[in-house]
Amino acid sequence: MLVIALDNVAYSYGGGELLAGVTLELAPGSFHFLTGPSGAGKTTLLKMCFGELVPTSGRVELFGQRLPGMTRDALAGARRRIGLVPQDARFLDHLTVAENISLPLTVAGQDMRAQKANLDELLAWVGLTHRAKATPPELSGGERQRAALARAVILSPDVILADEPTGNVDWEMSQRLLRLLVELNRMGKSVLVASHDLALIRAAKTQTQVRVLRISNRRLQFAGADL
Amino acid sequence: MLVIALDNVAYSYGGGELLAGVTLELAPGSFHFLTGPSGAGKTTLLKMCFGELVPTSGRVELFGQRLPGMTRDALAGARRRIGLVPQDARFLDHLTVAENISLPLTVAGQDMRAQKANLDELLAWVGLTHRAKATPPELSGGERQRAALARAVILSPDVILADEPTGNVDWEMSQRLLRLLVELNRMGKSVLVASHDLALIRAAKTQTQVRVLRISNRRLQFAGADL
Amino acid sequence: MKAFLRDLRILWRGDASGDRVVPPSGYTVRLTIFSAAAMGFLAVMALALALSAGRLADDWGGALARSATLRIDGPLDTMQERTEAALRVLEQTPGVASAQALTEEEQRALLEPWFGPDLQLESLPIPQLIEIEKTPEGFDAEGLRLRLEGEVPGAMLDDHESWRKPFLAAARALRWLGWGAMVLIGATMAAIVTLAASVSLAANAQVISVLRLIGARDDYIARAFIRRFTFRTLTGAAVGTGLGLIASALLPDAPMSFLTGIGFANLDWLVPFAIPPLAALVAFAATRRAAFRTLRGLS
Amino acid sequence: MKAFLRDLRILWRGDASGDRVVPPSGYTVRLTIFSAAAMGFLAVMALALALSAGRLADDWGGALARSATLRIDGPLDTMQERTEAALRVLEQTPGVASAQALTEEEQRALLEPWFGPDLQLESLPIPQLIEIEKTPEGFDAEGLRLRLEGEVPGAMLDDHESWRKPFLAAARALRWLGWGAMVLIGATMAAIVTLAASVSLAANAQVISVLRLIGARDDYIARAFIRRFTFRTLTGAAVGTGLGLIASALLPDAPMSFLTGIGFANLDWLVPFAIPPLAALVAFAATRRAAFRTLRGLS
Ligand SMILES: Nc1ncnc2c1ncn2[C@@H]1O[C@H](COP(=O)(O)OP(=O)(O)OP(=O)(O)O)[C@@H](O)[C@H]1O
Ligand SMILES: Nc1ncnc2c1ncn2[C@@H]1O[C@H](COP(=O)(O)OP(=O)(O)OP(=O)(O)O)[C@@H](O)[C@H]1O
Ligand SMILES: [Mg+2]
Ligand SMILES: [Mg+2]
Repeated sequence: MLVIALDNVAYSYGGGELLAGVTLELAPGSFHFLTGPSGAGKTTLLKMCFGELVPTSGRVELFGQRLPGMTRDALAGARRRIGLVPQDARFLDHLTVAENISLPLTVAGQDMRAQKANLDELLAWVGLTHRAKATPPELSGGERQRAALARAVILSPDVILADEPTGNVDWEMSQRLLRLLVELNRMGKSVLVASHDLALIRAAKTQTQVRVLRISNRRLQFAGADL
Repeated sequence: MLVIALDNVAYSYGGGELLAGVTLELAPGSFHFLTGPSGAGKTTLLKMCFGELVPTSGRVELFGQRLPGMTRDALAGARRRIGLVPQDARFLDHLTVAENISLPLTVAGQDMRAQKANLDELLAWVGLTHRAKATPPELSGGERQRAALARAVILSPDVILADEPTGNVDWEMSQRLLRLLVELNRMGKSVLVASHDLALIRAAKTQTQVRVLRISNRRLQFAGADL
Repeated sequence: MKAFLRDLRILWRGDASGDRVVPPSGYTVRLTIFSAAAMGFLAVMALALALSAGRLADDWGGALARSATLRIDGPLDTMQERTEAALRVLEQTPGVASAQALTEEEQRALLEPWFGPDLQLESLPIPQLIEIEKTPEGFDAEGLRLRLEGEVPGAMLDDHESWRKPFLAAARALRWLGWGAMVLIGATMAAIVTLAASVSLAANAQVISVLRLIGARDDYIARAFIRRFTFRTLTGAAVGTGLGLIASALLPDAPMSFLTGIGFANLDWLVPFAIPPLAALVAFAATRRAAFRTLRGLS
Repeated sequence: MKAFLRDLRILWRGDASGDRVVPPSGYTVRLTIFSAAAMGFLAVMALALALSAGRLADDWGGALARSATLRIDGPLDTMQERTEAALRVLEQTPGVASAQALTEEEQRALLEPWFGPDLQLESLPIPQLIEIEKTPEGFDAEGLRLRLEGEVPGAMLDDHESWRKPFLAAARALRWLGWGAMVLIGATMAAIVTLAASVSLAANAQVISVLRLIGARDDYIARAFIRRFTFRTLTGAAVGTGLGLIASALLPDAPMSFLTGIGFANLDWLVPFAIPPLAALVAFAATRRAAFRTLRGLS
């Protein structure tokens, strides 16, 4: 079964059409990159996959449920199975970084102590162990991105949607984050990463089977092997 | 005369020292890149150059004035001569993109109509002409960064401090933004860009004389030719 | 008992995790608590005014309205006879609960301010006064007047209407003022709490979007705000009411027949204790509405 | 004239560019305007209460306190003589402005409720009453009493103290209540405006940081907030005061000697017009403090 499916979707913010005839199927265990120039609509596409934006036409299905027919609670439930790393991640500034990262556990009503080992491992992976007790406003740009990635994956979601997760980190760190995503992908999770970092995409190709999508001229296309 | 000078500066956010013995002199017409791993203190260093953070020890001079001795108004005046592109740029969300970019003119009490041509040219350069009437929340990640850069340079400041200005834009656009900075640098402005994008730095080296600084082990060093 | 206390504590603390996710927003807390306290205080004052005025109006509208006076003039020797005739008439009049001729002592007490204590009533042609108490239904003053005119010469009925009316109007105006102020204060508090909740929700738009991002349900988010504002209002109103009660106990007392003193009498003291729970209820409803409206708006 | 109007308009509009940079923050606007209006309304009500109670207290504390009554008892034949003796004594007493024996008509009018209109006073041993008016300083009641005891047998001085006092106390309590409510309302408004301004400033932390980033001076930022809140409060308070005046004009009137009616009399109508400017002043000061404190805090 598909985890997320977009079928002949179009989107417009009110002016002209931004995206048209977009069809995208995320199967379990797939790994996609999404590229395209700034302003092409990458973030918009990801928001539709998250149920945050409803397409102007076409259909979106999350875990087999049609989006416009879902109740608010069903949507909240579906979102708990999707880990989103937003381009401009926001946190609860009055909680620590560790609390923010484990917030999805809190909201899902899971026992925090049982997940302690999980949290510690994740913090170590994204290199935030020494910042665990800081608050989000005290993080550097790259640290925020890493915290957002950690928060997105802590509930072990079925899909990971990441919007420029390496925009603010150096090359070594971006390789580290990539390895985390590849690891999760190998566990059967579906991954979709929007990025303009061609070097990162090339590196990913050496590690796992990756498909590269590109938005150009309002359409979604598979990028050739030249990437 | 130096526009910004840091002399044997140290900084600590309360825990251990983040930066120590940092000396940096920005002369008019200089072009510096600042690199270093995520969390090294690049943003912190830029904030000291902007007078937003006061060093724990050492001295900072903006346009020949010592920082801790400056009045709030003098600091505000100095800031009008510095164009800062923050890593996570914020805008006035109730104004349009064009109004936000020309906000420094408004606050400095300059006649808007006289600067209209200037604004239009700048909008075209950063590729935001078609988004001029949008509000900042309607911008994509890359568009925000470009708007922030345009806002930083509209007052034609003596120094431009840019914190990861190309973190969210594709390769072509980052080349465009680099050319804008090089152009301004040729006009005699001092430029300091924090970035982890090595390809960008290499491209800059082909266009103008650039010095690359690296924070490593709490110290500021000149990077070797290997970059 | 222990279980009861534990349940109460859970109700009070609610869902601890839900409470933690909403930041302790400093200014709106103070805003809410302070305005609830101020409104609670003013409500006690208005209530004191309304209840005192109500007592006043009751006195004048009630006790006085249920009594009347009959004066019998005439030469000394006919007085006894006329008084008895009048009492007989009154006995037969429907709506008269009792009628009693004033004794000499009583008449003398009435006249003392003018004549001094040594007045010898027997030797004087002063009229005889008869106190009438009405039944709740009252009697037909005009009919009685006509009948007395025919049967008892020199009888004059005074049912207190003329001088009671303006007193009654004044007391009723005061009571209106008091209750009107109460309503206004309640509305003000509801509005301020609504607005404070809205401000808090708007200020926490980021919190809400973060919570939605990680799949929190709307009522999980709303509950955290609602609980907080309800308890803040309860606290504030309780403090304000307490201060108001202290203040009204300190008010100078004027124990008089026609102005029973401003403040609470007897069981009236219990009425203000309804203010904090009522305020909390208002806050609960107001915050609920504000929360769900804001959440829908932010969608 | 034209220049004056233009200047006024500039003051009102202030620096247009400065106003534009602060977002039109919906909820705090409504919060400020609404609470200013509610407080304005309540202030008018409290003022009405305080001023009416003040008039009452003046009446009882003033007119009644400046008069006294002297009653002269005794056999009919000594009355004339004793009255004259009393008047002589009174003439010599410092603090007595005038003293006048009541005429027969006046005495009859006083007694009418008890004796009816046909009373023949001449034939009765009723006491003579003398109305005394005091000078503002008043007289020494004890000294006068002693002297009258010696010189005029049967003379009884009543300086209204005993029955005036509780009335006076009640009126003074009401007045206290009114002014106390006024002060409380003013404080509440100051607090609410301060808090609303603080909330607005806190909610606009991003605006402030953006403005600082581009080199705006603190007073440029502060002015935009101050101007806005001052005018909002002025508007709200004006509306509330207007409604309050309408409401108090509609209050039922009770024109009585001892309860002059709740509401404004004569020039009192002008007093409430001070409420909106005062409220604006309070808002100006409160917002100024809040703005500069917040700006320093955000450094
Ligand atoms: N809420 C909105 N209202 C109107 N227009 C919007 C809105 N959000 C985005 N846009 C516009 O839609 C276009 C696509 O935006 P989107 O954020 O999807 O781009 P993107 O591909 O993610 O770009 P980037 O790489 O710069 O992040 C942009 O031109 C943007 O200005
Ligand atoms: N306000 C603060 N309080 C405490 N620690 C802070 C604060 N701001 C930053 N730090 C810490 O100081 C270190 C340096 O931060 P800085 O933002 O200067 O890094 P950076 O070099 O810009 O990193 P990046 O490339 O990720 O943006 C980080 O570890 C960060 O967590
Ligand atoms: Mg994007
Ligand atoms: Mg940084």
